[in-house]
Amino acid sequence: MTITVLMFGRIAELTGAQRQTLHDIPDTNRLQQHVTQMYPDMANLTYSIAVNTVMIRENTALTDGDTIALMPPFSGG
Amino acid sequence: MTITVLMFGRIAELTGAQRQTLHDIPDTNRLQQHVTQMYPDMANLTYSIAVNTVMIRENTALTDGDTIALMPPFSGG
Amino acid sequence: MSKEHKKKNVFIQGAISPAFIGDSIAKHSTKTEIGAHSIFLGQVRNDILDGKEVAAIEYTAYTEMADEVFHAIREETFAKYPLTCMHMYHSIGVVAAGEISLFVFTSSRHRADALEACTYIVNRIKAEAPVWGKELFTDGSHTWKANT
Amino acid sequence: MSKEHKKKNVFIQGAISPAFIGDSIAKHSTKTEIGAHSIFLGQVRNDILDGKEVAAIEYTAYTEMADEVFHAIREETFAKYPLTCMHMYHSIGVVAAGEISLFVFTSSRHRADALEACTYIVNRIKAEAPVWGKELFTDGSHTWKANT
Repeated sequence: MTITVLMFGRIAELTGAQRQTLHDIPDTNRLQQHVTQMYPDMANLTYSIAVNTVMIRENTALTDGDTIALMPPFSGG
Repeated sequence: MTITVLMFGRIAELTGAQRQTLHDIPDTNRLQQHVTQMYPDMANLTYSIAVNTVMIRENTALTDGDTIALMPPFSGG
Repeated sequence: MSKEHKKKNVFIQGAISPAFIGDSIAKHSTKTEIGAHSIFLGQVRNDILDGKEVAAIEYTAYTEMADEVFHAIREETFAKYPLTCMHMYHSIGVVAAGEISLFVFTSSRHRADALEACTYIVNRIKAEAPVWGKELFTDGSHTWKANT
Repeated sequence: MSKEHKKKNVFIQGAISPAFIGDSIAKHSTKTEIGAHSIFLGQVRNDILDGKEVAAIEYTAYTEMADEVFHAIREETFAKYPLTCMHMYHSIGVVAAGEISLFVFTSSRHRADALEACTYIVNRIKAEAPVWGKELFTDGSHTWKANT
Protein backbone atom coordinates (compact mmCIF):
# COMPACT_ATOMS: atom_id res chain seq x y z
CA MET A 1 0.00 0.00 0.00
CA THR A 2 1.00 3.56 -0.75
CA ILE A 3 0.30 6.71 1.23
CA THR A 4 0.99 10.38 0.56
CA VAL A 5 2.46 12.47 3.37
CA LEU A 6 2.00 16.24 3.21
CA MET A 7 4.23 18.53 5.28
CA PHE A 8 3.62 22.18 6.10
CA GLY A 9 5.34 25.19 7.61
CA ARG A 10 8.28 24.43 9.87
CA ILE A 11 7.99 20.70 9.12
CA ALA A 12 8.29 21.21 5.35
CA GLU A 13 11.32 23.36 6.07
CA LEU A 14 12.90 20.73 8.35
CA THR A 15 12.33 17.83 5.96
CA GLY A 16 13.04 19.80 2.81
CA ALA A 17 9.87 18.38 1.27
CA GLN A 18 6.20 19.30 1.04
CA ARG A 19 5.09 15.87 -0.13
CA GLN A 20 6.44 12.34 0.15
CA THR A 21 5.11 9.00 -1.01
CA LEU A 22 5.66 6.14 1.46
CA HIS A 23 4.88 2.43 1.33
CA ASP A 24 3.69 -0.15 3.80
CA ILE A 25 3.05 2.07 6.80
CA PRO A 26 0.10 0.52 8.64
CA ASP A 27 -0.85 3.33 11.04
CA THR A 28 -0.09 6.88 12.12
CA ASN A 29 2.07 5.83 15.09
CA ARG A 30 4.33 3.92 12.71
CA LEU A 31 4.37 6.94 10.40
CA GLN A 32 5.52 9.19 13.25
CA GLN A 33 8.29 6.71 14.17
CA HIS A 34 9.41 6.58 10.56
CA VAL A 35 9.48 10.36 10.21
CA THR A 36 11.35 10.83 13.48
CA GLN A 37 13.94 8.23 12.40
CA MET A 38 14.49 10.08 9.13
CA TYR A 39 14.43 13.57 10.75
CA PRO A 40 15.42 13.33 14.44
CA ASP A 41 14.55 17.04 15.01
CA MET A 42 10.90 16.12 14.48
CA ALA A 43 10.97 14.78 18.04
CA ASN A 44 11.21 18.38 19.28
CA LEU A 45 8.27 19.71 17.25
CA THR A 46 4.64 19.91 18.24
CA TYR A 47 2.35 18.98 15.42
CA SER A 48 -1.05 17.53 14.69
CA ILE A 49 -2.03 14.96 12.09
CA ALA A 50 -4.90 14.87 9.61
CA VAL A 51 -5.85 11.75 7.66
CA ASN A 52 -7.70 12.65 4.47
CA THR A 53 -8.24 16.21 5.82
CA VAL A 54 -9.77 14.99 9.10
CA MET A 55 -7.84 15.73 12.29
CA ILE A 56 -7.06 12.61 14.33
CA ARG A 57 -6.32 12.45 18.05
CA GLU A 58 -5.16 8.84 18.46
CA ASN A 59 -3.40 6.17 16.46
CA THR A 60 -5.27 5.54 13.21
CA ALA A 61 -4.98 2.68 10.73
CA LEU A 62 -3.93 3.72 7.21
CA THR A 63 -5.08 2.24 3.93
CA ASP A 64 -3.87 2.48 0.36
CA GLY A 65 -4.30 5.95 -1.12
CA ASP A 66 -4.60 7.81 2.19
CA THR A 67 -3.24 11.34 2.47
CA ILE A 68 -1.68 12.20 5.82
CA ALA A 69 -0.82 15.79 6.75
CA LEU A 70 1.79 16.68 9.37
CA MET A 71 0.82 20.11 10.62
CA PRO A 72 2.62 22.47 13.02
CA PRO A 73 0.39 24.75 15.14
CA PHE A 74 -1.77 26.91 12.89
CA SER A 75 -0.85 30.58 12.58
CA GLY A 76 -3.26 32.06 10.07
CA GLY A 77 -5.32 35.20 10.39
CA MET B 1 -34.07 85.24 34.48
CA THR B 2 -34.18 83.75 31.00
CA ILE B 3 -33.68 80.16 29.91
CA THR B 4 -33.52 78.52 26.51
CA VAL B 5 -35.49 75.32 25.97
CA LEU B 6 -34.42 73.01 23.14
CA MET B 7 -36.82 70.38 21.82
CA PHE B 8 -35.96 67.37 19.67
CA GLY B 9 -37.56 64.61 17.64
CA ARG B 10 -41.15 63.84 18.50
CA ILE B 11 -41.24 66.71 21.02
CA ALA B 12 -40.17 69.31 18.44
CA GLU B 13 -42.89 67.92 16.20
CA LEU B 14 -45.52 68.10 18.95
CA THR B 15 -44.68 71.65 20.03
CA GLY B 16 -43.94 72.91 16.55
CA ALA B 17 -40.71 74.48 17.82
CA GLN B 18 -37.07 73.47 18.22
CA ARG B 19 -36.21 76.31 20.56
CA GLN B 20 -38.14 78.53 22.98
CA THR B 21 -37.05 81.28 25.33
CA LEU B 22 -38.82 81.25 28.71
CA HIS B 23 -38.64 83.52 31.72
CA ASP B 24 -38.77 83.07 35.48
CA ILE B 25 -38.84 79.28 35.66
CA PRO B 26 -36.96 78.36 38.83
CA ASP B 27 -36.42 74.60 38.34
CA THR B 28 -36.93 71.70 35.96
CA ASN B 29 -40.10 70.44 37.68
CA ARG B 30 -41.70 73.83 37.07
CA LEU B 31 -40.51 73.72 33.48
CA GLN B 32 -42.17 70.34 32.96
CA GLN B 33 -45.43 71.67 34.45
CA HIS B 34 -45.29 74.66 32.15
CA VAL B 35 -44.64 72.59 29.06
CA THR B 36 -47.41 70.11 29.89
CA GLN B 37 -49.84 72.98 30.40
CA MET B 38 -48.96 74.41 27.01
CA TYR B 39 -48.92 71.01 25.25
CA PRO B 40 -51.10 68.48 27.12
CA ASP B 41 -49.90 65.59 24.91
CA MET B 42 -46.46 65.95 26.51
CA ALA B 43 -47.93 64.08 29.49
CA ASN B 44 -48.00 60.93 27.35
CA LEU B 45 -44.39 61.16 26.19
CA THR B 46 -41.31 59.68 27.80
CA TYR B 47 -38.39 62.06 27.70
CA SER B 48 -35.22 62.94 29.53
CA ILE B 49 -33.85 66.37 30.39
CA ALA B 50 -30.37 67.81 30.03
CA VAL B 51 -29.33 71.09 31.64
CA ASN B 52 -26.40 72.67 29.80
CA THR B 53 -25.77 69.32 28.00
CA VAL B 54 -25.65 67.31 31.26
CA MET B 55 -28.39 64.74 31.84
CA ILE B 56 -30.29 65.28 35.08
CA ARG B 57 -32.24 62.65 37.03
CA GLU B 58 -34.03 64.78 39.62
CA ASN B 59 -35.42 68.27 39.97
CA THR B 60 -32.70 70.82 39.29
CA ALA B 61 -32.58 74.54 40.00
CA LEU B 62 -32.23 76.76 36.93
CA THR B 63 -30.29 79.99 36.61
CA ASP B 64 -30.20 82.77 34.07
CA GLY B 65 -28.75 81.67 30.72
CA ASP B 66 -29.28 77.93 31.23
CA THR B 67 -30.08 75.75 28.23
CA ILE B 68 -32.51 72.93 28.92
CA ALA B 69 -33.05 70.12 26.39
CA LEU B 70 -36.21 68.00 26.29
CA MET B 71 -35.17 64.75 24.68
CA PRO B 72 -37.29 61.75 23.60
CA PRO B 73 -35.57 58.34 23.81
CA PHE B 74 -32.45 58.33 21.61
CA SER B 75 -32.62 56.42 18.35
CA GLY B 76 -29.31 57.00 16.63
CA GLY B 77 -26.99 54.43 15.11
CA MET C 1 -6.11 60.03 31.66
CA SER C 2 -2.67 59.38 30.18
CA LYS C 3 -3.45 60.46 26.62
CA GLU C 4 -5.48 63.39 25.34
CA HIS C 5 -7.40 62.83 22.14
CA LYS C 6 -8.70 65.86 20.35
CA LYS C 7 -12.42 66.30 19.78
CA LYS C 8 -13.19 65.14 16.29
CA ASN C 9 -16.17 65.80 14.15
CA VAL C 10 -18.39 62.73 14.26
CA PHE C 11 -21.34 63.93 12.17
CA ILE C 12 -21.37 63.48 8.41
CA GLN C 13 -24.08 65.03 6.24
CA GLY C 14 -26.10 62.23 4.60
CA ALA C 15 -24.97 58.62 4.08
CA ILE C 16 -21.47 57.34 4.85
CA SER C 17 -20.10 56.01 1.56
CA PRO C 18 -18.37 52.61 1.22
CA ALA C 19 -15.49 54.42 -0.54
CA PHE C 20 -14.98 56.61 2.54
CA ILE C 21 -14.77 53.45 4.64
CA GLY C 22 -12.28 51.89 2.21
CA ASP C 23 -10.16 55.06 2.35
CA SER C 24 -10.25 55.05 6.16
CA ILE C 25 -8.96 51.47 6.16
CA ALA C 26 -6.23 52.32 3.65
CA LYS C 27 -4.94 55.16 5.85
CA HIS C 28 -4.00 52.64 8.53
CA SER C 29 -1.43 50.80 6.42
CA THR C 30 1.33 53.09 7.71
CA LYS C 31 0.48 52.14 11.32
CA THR C 32 2.37 48.86 11.25
CA GLU C 33 1.94 48.22 14.98
CA ILE C 34 -1.74 47.43 14.29
CA GLY C 35 -2.64 43.74 14.06
CA ALA C 36 -6.43 43.91 14.16
CA HIS C 37 -9.21 46.22 13.02
CA SER C 38 -12.85 45.92 13.99
CA ILE C 39 -15.50 47.85 12.10
CA PHE C 40 -19.20 48.23 12.81
CA LEU C 41 -21.58 49.70 10.25
CA GLY C 42 -25.21 50.60 10.84
CA GLN C 43 -27.28 50.35 7.67
CA VAL C 44 -30.80 51.73 7.23
CA ARG C 45 -33.35 48.89 6.94
CA ASN C 46 -36.49 49.12 4.82
CA ASP C 47 -38.64 47.89 7.70
CA ILE C 48 -42.34 47.42 7.10
CA LEU C 49 -44.38 49.06 9.90
CA ASP C 50 -48.19 48.77 9.75
CA GLY C 51 -47.91 47.95 6.07
CA LYS C 52 -45.75 50.95 5.23
CA GLU C 53 -42.19 50.63 3.97
CA VAL C 54 -39.33 52.72 5.35
CA ALA C 55 -37.66 54.57 2.46
CA ALA C 56 -35.14 56.53 4.54
CA ILE C 57 -34.29 57.78 8.00
CA GLU C 58 -33.78 61.45 8.71
CA TYR C 59 -31.38 61.94 11.61
CA THR C 60 -31.33 65.01 13.83
CA ALA C 61 -29.09 65.52 16.83
CA TYR C 62 -28.43 67.77 19.77
CA THR C 63 -24.97 68.33 18.37
CA GLU C 64 -23.53 70.34 21.25
CA MET C 65 -24.32 67.56 23.71
CA ALA C 66 -23.48 64.82 21.19
CA ASP C 67 -19.96 66.22 20.74
CA GLU C 68 -19.44 65.89 24.49
CA VAL C 69 -20.93 62.41 24.62
CA PHE C 70 -18.74 61.21 21.72
CA HIS C 71 -15.70 62.78 23.35
CA ALA C 72 -16.44 61.01 26.64
CA ILE C 73 -16.96 57.69 24.84
CA ARG C 74 -13.64 58.21 23.02
CA GLU C 75 -11.67 58.98 26.19
CA GLU C 76 -13.28 56.23 28.24
CA THR C 77 -12.77 53.64 25.52
CA PHE C 78 -9.07 54.52 25.20
CA ALA C 79 -8.76 54.27 29.00
CA LYS C 80 -10.45 50.86 29.04
CA TYR C 81 -8.86 49.16 26.00
CA PRO C 82 -5.30 49.36 24.60
CA LEU C 83 -6.24 50.74 21.19
CA THR C 84 -3.99 52.24 18.55
CA CYS C 85 -6.83 54.16 16.86
CA MET C 86 -10.52 54.70 17.03
CA HIS C 87 -12.93 56.51 14.74
CA MET C 88 -16.67 57.17 14.97
CA TYR C 89 -18.91 58.69 12.32
CA HIS C 90 -22.66 59.21 12.44
CA SER C 91 -24.90 60.54 9.69
CA ILE C 92 -27.04 63.60 10.09
CA GLY C 93 -29.86 64.34 7.65
CA VAL C 94 -31.50 61.87 5.29
CA VAL C 95 -30.04 58.37 4.73
CA ALA C 96 -31.88 56.04 2.34
CA ALA C 97 -32.61 52.37 3.04
CA GLY C 98 -29.50 50.34 2.16
CA GLU C 99 -27.16 53.22 2.99
CA ILE C 100 -24.85 53.45 5.99
CA SER C 101 -25.49 55.83 8.88
CA LEU C 102 -23.00 54.69 11.55
CA PHE C 103 -19.32 53.76 11.19
CA VAL C 104 -17.25 52.72 14.21
CA PHE C 105 -13.64 51.67 13.63
CA THR C 106 -11.21 50.38 16.28
CA SER C 107 -7.63 49.16 15.85
CA SER C 108 -5.27 47.39 18.24
CA ARG C 109 -2.26 45.06 18.35
CA HIS C 110 -4.32 42.01 19.28
CA ARG C 111 -7.79 41.10 18.10
CA ALA C 112 -9.69 40.88 21.39
CA ASP C 113 -9.18 44.58 22.21
CA ALA C 114 -10.40 45.90 18.84
CA LEU C 115 -13.38 43.52 18.83
CA GLU C 116 -14.51 44.23 22.39
CA ALA C 117 -13.94 47.98 22.13
CA CYS C 118 -16.00 48.19 18.93
CA THR C 119 -18.99 46.47 20.55
CA TYR C 120 -18.59 48.64 23.65
CA ILE C 121 -18.59 51.86 21.59
CA VAL C 122 -21.60 50.87 19.46
CA ASN C 123 -23.65 50.03 22.55
CA ARG C 124 -22.71 53.31 24.19
CA ILE C 125 -23.55 55.36 21.09
CA LYS C 126 -26.97 53.70 20.82
CA ALA C 127 -27.68 54.34 24.51
CA GLU C 128 -26.10 57.76 25.07
CA ALA C 129 -25.85 59.80 21.87
CA PRO C 130 -28.63 62.42 21.63
CA VAL C 131 -29.61 61.51 18.08
CA TRP C 132 -33.10 60.86 16.74
CA GLY C 133 -34.16 58.93 13.67
CA LYS C 134 -37.36 59.84 11.85
CA GLU C 135 -38.42 56.94 9.64
CA LEU C 136 -39.74 58.28 6.37
CA PHE C 137 -42.18 55.93 4.62
CA THR C 138 -42.53 55.55 0.88
CA ASP C 139 -46.05 57.04 1.10
CA GLY C 140 -44.73 60.31 2.54
CA SER C 141 -45.81 59.72 6.14
CA HIS C 142 -43.34 59.12 8.96
CA THR C 143 -42.79 57.70 12.44
CA TRP C 144 -40.14 58.11 15.12
CA LYS C 145 -37.62 55.29 15.35
CA ALA C 146 -37.21 53.40 18.62
CA ASN C 147 -33.87 51.74 19.34
CA THR C 148 -33.94 48.10 20.44
CA MET D 1 -29.51 22.63 8.36
CA SER D 2 -32.26 24.73 6.81
CA LYS D 3 -30.11 26.56 4.26
CA GLU D 4 -27.26 25.32 2.09
CA HIS D 5 -24.48 27.76 1.36
CA LYS D 6 -22.16 26.98 -1.50
CA LYS D 7 -18.43 26.54 -0.90
CA LYS D 8 -16.77 29.80 -1.70
CA ASN D 9 -13.17 30.54 -2.39
CA VAL D 10 -11.66 32.04 0.74
CA PHE D 11 -8.03 32.41 -0.34
CA ILE D 12 -6.81 35.53 -2.08
CA GLN D 13 -3.31 35.77 -3.55
CA GLY D 14 -1.36 38.46 -1.66
CA ALA D 15 -2.83 41.30 0.40
CA ILE D 16 -6.55 42.08 0.63
CA SER D 17 -6.95 45.65 -0.65
CA PRO D 18 -9.00 48.33 1.15
CA ALA D 19 -10.78 49.00 -2.16
CA PHE D 20 -11.92 45.36 -2.27
CA ILE D 21 -13.35 45.80 1.24
CA GLY D 22 -15.10 49.03 0.23
CA ASP D 23 -16.59 47.26 -2.82
CA SER D 24 -17.80 44.37 -0.65
CA ILE D 25 -19.56 46.84 1.64
CA ALA D 26 -21.13 48.65 -1.34
CA LYS D 27 -22.57 45.39 -2.69
CA HIS D 28 -24.77 45.10 0.39
CA SER D 29 -26.75 48.31 -0.26
CA THR D 30 -29.36 46.31 -2.19
CA LYS D 31 -29.95 44.05 0.82
CA THR D 32 -32.20 46.46 2.64
CA GLU D 33 -33.16 43.96 5.33
CA ILE D 34 -29.66 44.39 6.79
CA GLY D 35 -29.34 46.75 9.75
CA ALA D 36 -25.83 45.93 10.96
CA HIS D 37 -22.48 44.91 9.51
CA SER D 38 -19.49 43.74 11.51
CA ILE D 39 -16.07 43.54 9.86
CA PHE D 40 -12.83 42.14 11.21
CA LEU D 41 -9.52 42.79 9.47
CA GLY D 42 -6.21 41.16 10.34
CA GLN D 43 -3.26 43.40 9.47
CA VAL D 44 0.40 42.28 9.36
CA ARG D 45 2.39 43.88 12.21
CA ASN D 46 6.04 44.85 11.91
CA ASP D 47 6.90 43.08 15.16
CA ILE D 48 10.46 43.22 16.44
CA LEU D 49 11.70 39.73 17.43
CA ASP D 50 15.22 39.39 18.86
CA GLY D 51 16.07 42.76 17.34
CA LYS D 52 14.82 41.87 13.86
CA GLU D 53 11.89 43.60 12.21
CA VAL D 54 9.13 41.71 10.42
CA ALA D 55 8.84 43.04 6.85
CA ALA D 56 6.11 40.64 5.68
CA ILE D 57 4.38 37.35 6.36
CA GLU D 58 4.27 34.57 3.79
CA TYR D 59 1.14 32.45 4.23
CA THR D 60 0.87 28.85 3.12
CA ALA D 61 -2.14 26.59 3.65
CA TYR D 62 -3.35 23.06 3.34
CA THR D 63 -6.00 24.35 0.98
CA GLU D 64 -7.96 21.10 0.58
CA MET D 65 -8.50 20.85 4.32
CA ALA D 66 -8.90 24.62 4.72
CA ASP D 67 -11.78 24.64 2.23
CA GLU D 68 -13.58 22.08 4.39
CA VAL D 69 -12.82 23.94 7.60
CA PHE D 70 -14.07 27.26 6.17
CA HIS D 71 -17.18 25.53 4.86
CA ALA D 72 -17.89 24.02 8.29
CA ILE D 73 -17.35 27.39 9.97
CA ARG D 74 -19.74 29.00 7.48
CA GLU D 75 -22.50 26.42 7.98
CA GLU D 76 -22.15 26.32 11.75
CA THR D 77 -22.14 30.12 12.02
CA PHE D 78 -25.33 30.41 9.94
CA ALA D 79 -26.92 27.73 12.15
CA LYS D 80 -25.91 29.58 15.32
CA TYR D 81 -26.67 33.21 14.38
CA PRO D 82 -29.47 34.73 12.26
CA LEU D 83 -27.24 36.31 9.62
CA THR D 84 -28.21 37.75 6.26
CA CYS D 85 -24.69 37.37 4.82
CA MET D 86 -21.23 36.27 5.75
CA HIS D 87 -17.93 36.50 3.90
CA MET D 88 -14.42 35.28 4.77
CA TYR D 89 -11.21 36.00 2.91
CA HIS D 90 -7.67 34.96 3.84
CA SER D 91 -4.46 35.85 2.05
CA ILE D 92 -2.10 33.26 0.68
CA GLY D 93 1.47 34.19 -0.31
CA VAL D 94 3.36 37.29 0.81
CA VAL D 95 1.61 40.14 2.65
CA ALA D 96 3.74 43.14 3.71
CA ALA D 97 3.57 44.79 7.15
CA GLY D 98 0.63 47.23 7.16
CA GLU D 99 -1.33 45.18 4.64
CA ILE D 100 -4.45 43.13 5.35
CA SER D 101 -4.43 39.32 5.38
CA LEU D 102 -7.82 38.41 6.89
CA PHE D 103 -11.26 39.87 6.17
CA VAL D 104 -14.36 38.57 7.94
CA PHE D 105 -17.70 40.27 7.21
CA THR D 106 -21.05 39.46 8.84
CA SER D 107 -24.43 41.15 8.31
CA SER D 108 -27.71 40.83 10.20
CA ARG D 109 -30.90 42.71 11.02
CA HIS D 110 -29.80 43.59 14.54
CA ARG D 111 -26.34 44.49 15.76
CA ALA D 112 -25.71 41.79 18.38
CA ASP D 113 -25.86 38.95 15.86
CA ALA D 114 -23.40 40.46 13.38
CA LEU D 115 -21.01 41.48 16.19
CA GLU D 116 -21.03 38.14 18.00
CA ALA D 117 -20.86 36.07 14.82
CA CYS D 118 -17.86 38.04 13.58
CA THR D 119 -15.88 37.39 16.78
CA TYR D 120 -16.93 33.73 16.74
CA ILE D 121 -15.72 33.28 13.14
CA VAL D 122 -12.39 35.03 13.71
CA ASN D 123 -11.65 32.88 16.76
CA ARG D 124 -12.53 29.70 14.87
CA ILE D 125 -10.37 30.64 11.87
CA LYS D 126 -7.38 31.35 14.13
CA ALA D 127 -7.85 28.01 15.93
CA GLU D 128 -8.92 25.68 13.13
CA ALA D 129 -7.76 26.88 9.71
CA PRO D 130 -4.68 24.96 8.51
CA VAL D 131 -2.72 28.08 7.56
CA TRP D 132 0.85 28.95 8.48
CA GLY D 133 2.55 32.32 8.59
CA LYS D 134 6.28 32.63 7.95
CA GLU D 135 7.53 35.95 9.30
CA LEU D 136 10.08 37.39 6.90
CA PHE D 137 12.55 39.79 8.53
CA THR D 138 14.05 42.83 6.86
CA ASP D 139 17.50 41.15 7.03
CA GLY D 140 16.34 38.21 4.88
CA SER D 141 16.02 35.67 7.70
CA HIS D 142 12.68 34.30 8.93
CA THR D 143 10.78 32.63 11.75
CA TRP D 144 7.49 30.76 12.03
CA LYS D 145 4.63 32.75 13.45
CA ALA D 146 2.83 31.53 16.57
CA ASN D 147 -0.79 32.55 17.12
CA THR D 148 -1.66 34.00 20.52
